[in-house]
Amino acid sequence: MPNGEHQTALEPHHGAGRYVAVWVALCALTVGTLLASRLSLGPPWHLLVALAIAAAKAGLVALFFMHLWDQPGVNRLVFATSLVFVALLIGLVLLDSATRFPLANPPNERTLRFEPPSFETHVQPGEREQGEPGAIGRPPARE
Amino acid sequence: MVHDAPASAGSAVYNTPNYLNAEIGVRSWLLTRDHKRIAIMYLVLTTSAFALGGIFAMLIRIELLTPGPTIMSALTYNRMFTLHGVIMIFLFMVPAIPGIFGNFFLPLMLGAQDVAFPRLNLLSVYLYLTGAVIAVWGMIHGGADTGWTFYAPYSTTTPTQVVPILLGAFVVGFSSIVTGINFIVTTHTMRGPGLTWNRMPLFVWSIYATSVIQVLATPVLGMVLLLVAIEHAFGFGIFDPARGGDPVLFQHLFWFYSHPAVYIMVLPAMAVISEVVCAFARKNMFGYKAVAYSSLGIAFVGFFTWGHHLFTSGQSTFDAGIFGVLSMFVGIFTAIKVFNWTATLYQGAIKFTAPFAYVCGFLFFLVFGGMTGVALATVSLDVHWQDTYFVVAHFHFIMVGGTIMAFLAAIHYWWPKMFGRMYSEGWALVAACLIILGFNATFIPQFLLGNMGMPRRYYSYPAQFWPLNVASTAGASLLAFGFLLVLTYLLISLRHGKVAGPNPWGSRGFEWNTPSPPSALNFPVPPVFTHGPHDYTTGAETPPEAPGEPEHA
Amino acid sequence: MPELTARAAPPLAHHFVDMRQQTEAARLGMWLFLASEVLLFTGLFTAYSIYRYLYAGVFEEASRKGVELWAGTTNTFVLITSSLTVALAIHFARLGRGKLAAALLGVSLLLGCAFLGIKAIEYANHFHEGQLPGKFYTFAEVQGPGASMFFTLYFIMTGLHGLHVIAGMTVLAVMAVRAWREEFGPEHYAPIEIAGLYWHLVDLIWIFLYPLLYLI
Amino acid sequence: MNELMRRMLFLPEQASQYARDVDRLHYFVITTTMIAATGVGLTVLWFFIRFRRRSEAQTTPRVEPKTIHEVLFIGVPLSFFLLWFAIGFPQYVRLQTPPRDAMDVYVQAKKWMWKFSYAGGPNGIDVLHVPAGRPVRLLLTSRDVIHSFFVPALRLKQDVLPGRYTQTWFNADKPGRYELFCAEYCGMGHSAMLGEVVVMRPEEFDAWLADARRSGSPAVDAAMTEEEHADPRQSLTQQGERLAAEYGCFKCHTVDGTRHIGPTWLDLYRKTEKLSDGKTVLADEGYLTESMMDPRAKIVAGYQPVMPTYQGKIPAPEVAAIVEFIKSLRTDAVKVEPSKGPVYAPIRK
Repeated sequence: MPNGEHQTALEPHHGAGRYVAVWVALCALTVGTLLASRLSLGPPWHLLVALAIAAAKAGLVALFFMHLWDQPGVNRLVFATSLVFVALLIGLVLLDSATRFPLANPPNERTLRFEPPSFETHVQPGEREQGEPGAIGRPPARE
Repeated sequence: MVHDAPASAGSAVYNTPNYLNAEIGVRSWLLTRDHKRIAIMYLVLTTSAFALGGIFAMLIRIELLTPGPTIMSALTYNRMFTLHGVIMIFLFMVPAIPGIFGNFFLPLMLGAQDVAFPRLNLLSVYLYLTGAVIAVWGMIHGGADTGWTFYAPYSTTTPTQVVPILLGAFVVGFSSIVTGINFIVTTHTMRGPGLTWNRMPLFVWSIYATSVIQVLATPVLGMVLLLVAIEHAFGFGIFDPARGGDPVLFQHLFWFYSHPAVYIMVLPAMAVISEVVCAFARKNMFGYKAVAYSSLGIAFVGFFTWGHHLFTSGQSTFDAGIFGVLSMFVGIFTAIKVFNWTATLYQGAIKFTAPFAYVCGFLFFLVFGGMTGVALATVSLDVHWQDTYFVVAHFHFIMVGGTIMAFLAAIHYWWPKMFGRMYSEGWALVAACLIILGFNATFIPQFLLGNMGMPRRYYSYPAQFWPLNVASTAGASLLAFGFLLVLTYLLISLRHGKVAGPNPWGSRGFEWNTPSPPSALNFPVPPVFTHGPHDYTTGAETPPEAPGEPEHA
Repeated sequence: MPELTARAAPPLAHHFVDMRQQTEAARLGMWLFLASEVLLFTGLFTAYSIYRYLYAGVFEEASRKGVELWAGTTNTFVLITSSLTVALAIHFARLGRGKLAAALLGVSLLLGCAFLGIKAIEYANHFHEGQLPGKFYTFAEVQGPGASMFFTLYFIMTGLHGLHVIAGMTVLAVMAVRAWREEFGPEHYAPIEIAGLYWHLVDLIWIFLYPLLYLI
Repeated sequence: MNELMRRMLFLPEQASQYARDVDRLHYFVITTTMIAATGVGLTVLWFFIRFRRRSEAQTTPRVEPKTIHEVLFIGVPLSFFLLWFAIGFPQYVRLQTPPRDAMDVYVQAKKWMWKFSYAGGPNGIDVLHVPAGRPVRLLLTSRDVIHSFFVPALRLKQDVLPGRYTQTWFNADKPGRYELFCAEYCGMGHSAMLGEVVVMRPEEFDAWLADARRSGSPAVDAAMTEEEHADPRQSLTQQGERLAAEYGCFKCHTVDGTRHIGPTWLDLYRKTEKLSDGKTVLADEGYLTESMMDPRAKIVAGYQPVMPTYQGKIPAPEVAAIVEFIKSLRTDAVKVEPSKGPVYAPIRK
């Protein structure tokens, strides 16, 4: 005898029309994302728009083709949990790259953005004017 | 019962039908789908892996007996510690307690006849075996010298046999995922009538939390190991700095698995301790819900802390702060468990036995090892300790002092249930003392070595580290002797131990309501659960009531 | 189980209490497996995010000059449609129309072959142009740091996805045979349903690969 | 007290104020840990003595926790842990933030040795000379795999990554010789990748440096030069000049302020350049490195994007040398006499 978890009624069974409607929506969204990419929205919008449309499509597939809409909560929970960890991994690793000491990233076009203050404080222009390049052994004349 | 099997061992206990003699022959073992037999297969396999890893550990300790070269070359030494790490972690620590005790007792505690997917369960054994064989093949054909962490770009450029070791770990990872899925589904769908979530044994809660980590973290490890293997074999350049690759990315992906993996290893240990504490204190768990939910808390928060392995690796200061503060929270869940276990002893009826001796050791080691872990996550202190023997000592406190103590507690606690025989209690206590003593002698000097600044993975070392290394090696010999003693008396007890009976400890855990050893079908009548486990308030045994109707055909 | 009189009773494993428990277990198991698949790909998506962040311009240039938009777009439509046919196949299998379900699965298999065919043409082009990962990279039009990284990720991501397509097609083929033999019905459709789940996941991953590799 | 605790915990000498500060946190953390572990152990022992099993049929009361118990179980350790973090993290931030007047030393690690380059020369192998009481910033890079720069006496450790730079700094205030280890596993010679940090009194250091730059010494480290095809007797700046010529930089860039195919290098360092897309950029080490690796990312206004990429063609240490050379090109800079090469004979162990 199963316990309470199995006591849900048979899942509702929808007609085939619903699947076709979802398919039409998916195709429309694909055309949409293609058109949006032609618009040259520029960063970061082109990325956000494309990912938002992809997420919408993925949502449709998961909810209707994969029946998450009808099924017991635990399956939804499993899927949602996996997405939380996807966001966690990508988010924190990206954050690291974005806030690192700039030279600790590989040489790239973005090295200069997101400079932490530690890097700014390195050597200011004019500070070394008194000495030879990279004056060593003598603190720069300052204040 | 299905079979009236002939006696196999020629003694009274094995004349009763049970899972060991339900079917006979090698084939019946190799193709079995009985969760109990699969557990025994895991017992044999993981214990062999432990022996192999232990031999490597002893060789490492002997090499470090003197500051210069002692018995092997630097390259051999590097292979030794790599294989010691890979075998102990992937082939013993991760699969041992879930594979053996999870498989054996999870269905029994849930009142189920088997795990949800018996065929997948067998598959996981063979995946494990395949991975182990691939890895051992790699060891014989050159081994790897990367350390178990496989840090790129060293691992992608070393000429040793990294690829088979990586693939072996990858395949074993799949075994781990399959086991995890199986246990989660079993816990969700196979609980017997009346067994609500809040009546589930704490063992089940912890194994469940472990499985969640296994399912969600292991694939990332699989991917990253595959990427390293691809790069090593074909030069795709994904972690190659010369092609714009980022070695720190490897570390992120690796620790996203390998930090939660620490909890894959230690949560099952906590599962065991929860059962053993209650059984020998004859007490209900103090703060059942706190202990249960803290397992899930560990599983969840454990995912948020991987960056504390990267404080010195060039990670951003900002990320270090985030990971630093989040790491402080994961210690809390362990603290909750430790305090509740200790409080469980209050007003109990404590009997000092070998399993309980290991619990006492476990509690001390876990507090010390756990708090040094939090200390290591204290950002500025980590800068000094990172990659020194302090780290080595810390995680051995958790792994050996935590997981292996719990493994030993479990095997002593459940041995009579699994094999129907008692071992020699006197020798067990001697061995427990030896192991606890040897453990302290091995690893406390390593904390001090770390403070002195001796980096890990050193083949030779400056002379000031010598005395403490000698102490550590001496302790390790004691430890090895203790393990051999355990192995000896347990094997002897299989044939000569006295018959245990269904419940030699008077435990009120659900799994003790079966005969020892349990029959092939677990329960002739499915049990009905009316209360939680470990209820010692009444004098008489109150086994879960059996419903009137017989089991279905 | 009175409503099952028409066809053979579905197989109930000895350790389950009833069909519902067995179905729920199978479904939950599949979802957990899908979650682990998602995290398997997450390793690659993380690598993609980092390198795209570091080499944004080069990645966009490589995507513009290195991959064929028509191929990616066609493949997107192909996979979406195959998902539809699989969903419909499950629908008709539940209604007991096994032959129709098998036919729909056959269409899905054909679409899967089409997907792999287009992918093969793309791969052939990449080989021809030297748009290859890591040390094999010889594509002159896009240079600079991160250029070969785009193709490293491209090949690993689409390659792993392609392996999943092949695995999914194998499973669908088995299900097509079983549906043809009228093994499924209103009470017993869990195998074809979880096989479908797997195919939908393959589609789901492509839905993200398409914009990341072809559009931006 | 400090000395007692330090010896009890086997900690090495404290060669900087940072080391002393970190050690204070260390004592606090270890003391708390010891008290907690011993406390739990003693409690278990006491409960065992007090609540031993009297009979085999003994029953026990059902004890349930009050909320206050669980709050205490969570609150007490959490407040300690957060306190540790609150003390430790600012120390870490301090370690990650070099002061602006720090002296720069480039550190290159390779299997299995350390090379230290002072901007005006000389180079040192395995021995880093620094002045006491002055902050020193290290810019570290590796030629092969990951290494880690670890000086226990300074409580300092920083991984050295191939292909990019990490930084760390210290201000050693106690003259002496301190051990330097490689802490990140790097292969067969990992445990032999030892070095020394020699902290000298400032005036001694100045004298040493002047002497090192003036007098020549033919001592050349074979292992380093073989792969580097560079003459270590040259200072980093001079190496940069030679390398720039070798790589053909001067076909497009001048060093005298004249406009050519590319922008001149004179006074380029720390100059604010206007880009073709209207943005501005500060030409610091990061920008200069980037411009070699990915020249088309930021084109200075008025120039054509014709420069090829040098990604993968120039090893990281050579990039450092070229950058150092560009930094040296200043109109107001005092002309430096070419150093006669290192006077400094590396100490080999």
